[in-house]
Amino acid sequence: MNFDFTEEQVMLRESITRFIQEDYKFDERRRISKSSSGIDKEVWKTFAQLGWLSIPFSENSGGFGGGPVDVSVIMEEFGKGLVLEPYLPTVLLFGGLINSAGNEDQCSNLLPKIIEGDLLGAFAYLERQSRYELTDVMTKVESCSEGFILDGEKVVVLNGLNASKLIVSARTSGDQFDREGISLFLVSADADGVDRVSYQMMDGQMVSNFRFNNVSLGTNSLIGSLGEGSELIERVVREATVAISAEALGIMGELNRKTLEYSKTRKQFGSSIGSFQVLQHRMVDTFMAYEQVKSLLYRAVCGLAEDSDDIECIVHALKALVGKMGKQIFGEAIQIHGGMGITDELDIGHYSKRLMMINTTFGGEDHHQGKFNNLRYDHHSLA
Amino acid sequence: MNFDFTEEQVMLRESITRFIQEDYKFDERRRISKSSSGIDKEVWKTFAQLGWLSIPFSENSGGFGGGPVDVSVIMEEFGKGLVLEPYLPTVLLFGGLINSAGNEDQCSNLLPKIIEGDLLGAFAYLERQSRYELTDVMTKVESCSEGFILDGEKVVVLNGLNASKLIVSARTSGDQFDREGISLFLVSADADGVDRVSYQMMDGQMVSNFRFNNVSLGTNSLIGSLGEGSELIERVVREATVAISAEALGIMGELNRKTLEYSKTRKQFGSSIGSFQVLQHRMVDTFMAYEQVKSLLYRAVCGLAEDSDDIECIVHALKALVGKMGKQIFGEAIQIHGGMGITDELDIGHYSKRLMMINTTFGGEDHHQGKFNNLRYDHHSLA
Amino acid sequence: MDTSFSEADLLFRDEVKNFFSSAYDASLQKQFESFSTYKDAVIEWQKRLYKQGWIAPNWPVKYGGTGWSSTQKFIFEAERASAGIREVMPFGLGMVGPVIYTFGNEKQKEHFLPRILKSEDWWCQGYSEPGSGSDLASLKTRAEDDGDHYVVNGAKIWTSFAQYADWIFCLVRTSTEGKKQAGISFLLIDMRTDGIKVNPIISIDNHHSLNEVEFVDVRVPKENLIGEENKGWTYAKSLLAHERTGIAGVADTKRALFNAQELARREINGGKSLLENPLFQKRLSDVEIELLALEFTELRVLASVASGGAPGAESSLLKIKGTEMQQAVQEIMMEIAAHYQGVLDTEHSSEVIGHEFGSSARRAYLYGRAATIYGGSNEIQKNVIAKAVLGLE
Amino acid sequence: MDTSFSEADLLFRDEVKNFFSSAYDASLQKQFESFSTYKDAVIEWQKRLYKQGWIAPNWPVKYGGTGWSSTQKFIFEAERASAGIREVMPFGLGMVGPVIYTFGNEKQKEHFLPRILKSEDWWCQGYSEPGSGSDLASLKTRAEDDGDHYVVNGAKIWTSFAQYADWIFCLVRTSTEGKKQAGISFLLIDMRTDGIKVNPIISIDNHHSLNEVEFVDVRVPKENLIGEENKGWTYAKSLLAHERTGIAGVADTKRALFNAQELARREINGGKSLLENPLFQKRLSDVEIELLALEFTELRVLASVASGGAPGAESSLLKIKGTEMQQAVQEIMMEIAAHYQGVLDTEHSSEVIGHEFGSSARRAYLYGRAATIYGGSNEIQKNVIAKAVLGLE
Repeated sequence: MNFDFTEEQVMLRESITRFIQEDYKFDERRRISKSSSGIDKEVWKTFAQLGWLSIPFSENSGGFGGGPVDVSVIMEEFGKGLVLEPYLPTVLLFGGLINSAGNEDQCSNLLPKIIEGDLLGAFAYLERQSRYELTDVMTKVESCSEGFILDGEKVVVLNGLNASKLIVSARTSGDQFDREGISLFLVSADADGVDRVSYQMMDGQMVSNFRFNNVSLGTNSLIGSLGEGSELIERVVREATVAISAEALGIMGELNRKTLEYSKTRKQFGSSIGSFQVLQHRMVDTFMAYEQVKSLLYRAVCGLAEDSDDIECIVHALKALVGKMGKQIFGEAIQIHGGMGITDELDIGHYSKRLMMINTTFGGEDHHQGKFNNLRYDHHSLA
Repeated sequence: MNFDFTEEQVMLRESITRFIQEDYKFDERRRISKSSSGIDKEVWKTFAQLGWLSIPFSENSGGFGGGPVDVSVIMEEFGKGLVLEPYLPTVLLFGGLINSAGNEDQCSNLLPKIIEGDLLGAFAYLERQSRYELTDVMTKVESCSEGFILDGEKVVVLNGLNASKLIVSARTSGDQFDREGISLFLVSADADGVDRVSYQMMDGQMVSNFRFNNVSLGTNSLIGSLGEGSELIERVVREATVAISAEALGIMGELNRKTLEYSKTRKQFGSSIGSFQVLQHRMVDTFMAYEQVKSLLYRAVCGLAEDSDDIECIVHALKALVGKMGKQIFGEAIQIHGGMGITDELDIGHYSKRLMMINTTFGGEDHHQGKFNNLRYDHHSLA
Repeated sequence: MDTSFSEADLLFRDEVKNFFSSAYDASLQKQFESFSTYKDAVIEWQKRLYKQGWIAPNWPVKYGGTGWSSTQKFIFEAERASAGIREVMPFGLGMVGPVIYTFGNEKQKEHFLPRILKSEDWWCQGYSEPGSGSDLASLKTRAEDDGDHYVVNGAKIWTSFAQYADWIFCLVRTSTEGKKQAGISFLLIDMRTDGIKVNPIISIDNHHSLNEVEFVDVRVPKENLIGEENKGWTYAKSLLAHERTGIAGVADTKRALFNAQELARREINGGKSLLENPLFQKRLSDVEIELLALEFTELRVLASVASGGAPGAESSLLKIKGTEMQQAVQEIMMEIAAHYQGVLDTEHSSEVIGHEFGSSARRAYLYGRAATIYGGSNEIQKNVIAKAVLGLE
Repeated sequence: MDTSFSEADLLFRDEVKNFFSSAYDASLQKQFESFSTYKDAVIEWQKRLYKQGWIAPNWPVKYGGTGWSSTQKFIFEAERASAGIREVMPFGLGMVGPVIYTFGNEKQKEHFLPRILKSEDWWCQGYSEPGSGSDLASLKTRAEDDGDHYVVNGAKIWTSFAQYADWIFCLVRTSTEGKKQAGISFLLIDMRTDGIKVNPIISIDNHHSLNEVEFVDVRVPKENLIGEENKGWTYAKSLLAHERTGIAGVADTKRALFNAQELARREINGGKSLLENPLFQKRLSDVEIELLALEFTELRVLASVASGGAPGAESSLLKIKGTEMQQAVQEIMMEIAAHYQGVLDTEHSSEVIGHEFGSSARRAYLYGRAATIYGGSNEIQKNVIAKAVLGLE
């Protein structure tokens, strides 16, 4: 047992830290978030050049062959910098699905482009009515002689505005809530019959709703086996959940650090506010919250890497804890910063808003605690 | 709208306060709790002489004709004194059932004896398997020519050791969990076929398990209508729940007061511990908890008196809040008292243990919050 | 103890209900929802209340109050909230008005009070300063004596709606001698005076309601001084503890919780209504139960005030619990909105976006973080209770 | 990063499992459960561990330790807890032993260490004093120089199992000069010395494990002084931060939570298992989720210690979180026991009472309140973290 990072991982972390400190300062980030695309394509190119886009892909696809630990290192550092560029939707979701289930053609066509930074992708899985249920899918695909016809709608698609290719979950059989009968399709965002409406989220992300009006898809657009998409989605979403938890950890660390610093300099009633015992104990609480999240993150990362039996439970536990502790940490950060904490000017609010969005991405605290309860306590033997 | 007590209520409160300060000091209370019966019959006689046992009974039964406000005044003060004598089981439960559903015979036989302090009663409604469900009843009664035959078991009967008469809930029809088919019977504790086993609880109460082995009951032993006991039980238990919440309020007040006093005198690191901001804020929290319980108690007391529509919800809310805030208040009381807080010698622990027992009496925090949720949010229109 | 309404109370309730349903009409409601028409909506609504004679229930009758009992005030607030109507702007009616009628001179009363009642002046509050935070008395804006004028220099911050304001009431330093509280005066300043600059502060919800107000050599006639020079702190403090119906905002929070419940009922997760999800139910009832209590806590405080008690530290309790409940309901709304909780204001309709209240839930939740900070942070309120109620030093 | 077990680790786990299942037999288990045989059970079990060579995994090998890796220690603890076996008594093996082998002289090591390992002496701890509370260094028990002896006068309090003890290790004041920490010495005292009186303290759970120990002119040979005079505080402090597997008690809390789950499954309310009640599930998973994290927090601290880091403030984190989790599980047990949570020890069998674990749940819950108070209250631990980790003064 050990909790050490490899030399390569330490170097990876340092290179991202350096990039953020030098080239991705908060003002730069603010400029990007206000641009029309909400991301900076030059920055993305830099990520490609530094090799970061290749990390999770297997070596025979031109990737680095990294594992969950490497991804968590990247995401934690991206969290610290509030990086807007679409690593999660393009590399982890879109790329992750192709990497795990794409056929040779799909892999060799798409992965090198992702790695080079030439292709931005998105995973369209949410629907108006679906809330947090991945298997609540009404978007339909019917087979036809030339391939498939896609009809339906997807909403809040991360990186929807900038994606040129989408992976869309759609029902090829079964009823609205069935786990069986969901399939994944590769769709060009500019194909005939695709309508896109984009809007911005409070963390700066540009997301889109897509309407698919009987869009024709070729036979090679199917990813994985027909009707067996759920397991694939669950696996990739599970890995992505751990990844955004690492991002959350990075944010929590920054919020704690900045709040602690502020408490040491901000004076009230003639003393630094950090000298007030009540605030001290509350900052100890947020310190402990951070350490607990870190521990459970490590547990999940190792569990993914070692494919452990209880990984499903652990990831639900992690996401629930990230939600709960996240609220505590940004709540204290804003409160202790006082009036400044509720301004747009200060970064504290922006870190907080990203934590809120992470909480709702792939399901919130209650959703995951409910799933955890279900797995652990309902109708199961505990032997 | 007003929150004033009448002059009579103020006098009642003062007379109990005086009795406890002069004749029911903590050492006296300790002596009683260690006696074989766990109560002091002289004290009970005094209660009768002071008229306290007559308060809730109607004037034509020789009672004072008091309402929920009067009862809450008594119980709050009893809470402050940790009074062991069986006001709840004898006057409120046993007496309450007779008063609301007894026939003329039963009322005229029993109520004057209760009021005079000559009869101690108990209400036997819990069963081994029943947990908090009042309608989970397996004890059975069959009709026979001379009346009824009672067979079954009741457990954790409050005041079981000292009661000469019991009211027993038993099933006269239906299945284990049915709300219909439960009836109430008056049973002598020393009747043939009644086995009693008594034991003590951490708050000093002597409780009993009763086994009824085909006990013969006369026709006049039925209280209320056959098979319609549930509503009666629910009503009396609801009133009793509000009453013990008032007792809890009295205890909470004492715990807060004593803890605050201790914090002002106890010195650590050269200062009174009450000067530490962290403890100050936590004592503010327990102060607010106390005020919130008091408010909801008043709401419930007025709701009972005014028979308001939402009284069922309000009482569930109250009992849930009493459980939650009780834990917070005794938790802080013990913690702030440090080592002394976990000794048997100090009264803090005894107040705490009574609060714990109140939490479990008639159902704990979760039980009542669950019922509240059910009433408010499940399958109901909110219009 | 009695919480039932009398026949007269019930008639009054009907009257209030009727007024609200007719006076607060759909077109006004719509006006309130857009930022461009918000100011006009506020003024229009307050004028309607004035016309009805109900603009200032808490003012003494001789200055324009209603003379209502505390039960009537409670009913009025409950009906207002349950009709989904916002409270009136507090700066004139709740804050400076009472200071003027309590400590102002006759000329000030005659001039300002009717204009406040008629909503002819929009007031804003100049207490906090950059750097002062919860330590209000450390303020540095100074008013120097220049004959029949003061010359004011300095800056105020977190000033809500200064961009709309005609007047600002300010705490200014007129002396640096003695305790820091001792040299403060209470000054009314016309916002159109030369040397005043309003700098917008964009808040965490991406909106502009807060401002910094700068004063450079602003000349204020001495007739705008309230009471005596250097006694402003006393006036301001008395204002802070001033009786105010609904300080805990219980009526509005109840309405918001009810609203959340209705929305949750319609939200489906895996085929089941969110309202039936037990973890969600627990969140709801944790708040609802405390709110049922807080409503009575507020009534108890009001009753004690009505019978002559001074609302001191109890108002701190109401502030703490009230703001905690507000935030809890805002958090529940975010939970209901799920992914849509983050939507920024957009040109697209909610039909296109697929969600109705994500954006408003976001705004309320984010801006709502301020409730535990302003008006004396909740930490300060706890210090107040520790000292004033618990006697802890 | 890697948390898998090696082949060797897995073999070790089997060995440990086997040993526990054979050595901790049913008759010993029964002995542990009765107060009259408790002391003998402790000693017997510790002798069996000694015979196996596993009595002191954390001691250096040269003094009798096992030389295990931190993974092995983790496995040992996990298996011990999952077999339902209590930790060894900490006073000799965890507390005074390490002080003796670190700061004692050769003679002390030779005499005491083997006796501790063999459980020939029962040790108790004399730190707290009536009135000292969390301010340990304010202690007043004084040891006066009388040639080759000290003469000790004063009192110690909260001394667990003093009634069984052969020896007590004490902090005593040998000087009143300088800072209060400066004049303290670390003394070993034979409990059979004249002038020692043990006064029982009955605790909130109605049991006797705590005591006050009075010292009246107790003569202690100077050879029983550890290290140098007036340096006892340093030794004691190093002990407080001493590496200790399982300081957070995670393994035992896990076992207790698992146990609670099993009991809740059998508890029926209205025809449904309590384990399926969503509010109960939330209580359980609130704890279980934090415990899953805490287990790794503990591992991370152990790993950092194993690679040379000093366990300082991290042990405060483990103490705070660990005791909070313990109490949370104890509270859950009370919830499961419902009405029966209050049952005092009685002559009646659990069959007659109708419940098996009400009384033990009560004892654990009530006595468990002490966990956040002793060993430096959790408030003190937070002060430590604020200062040492966060750098707040």
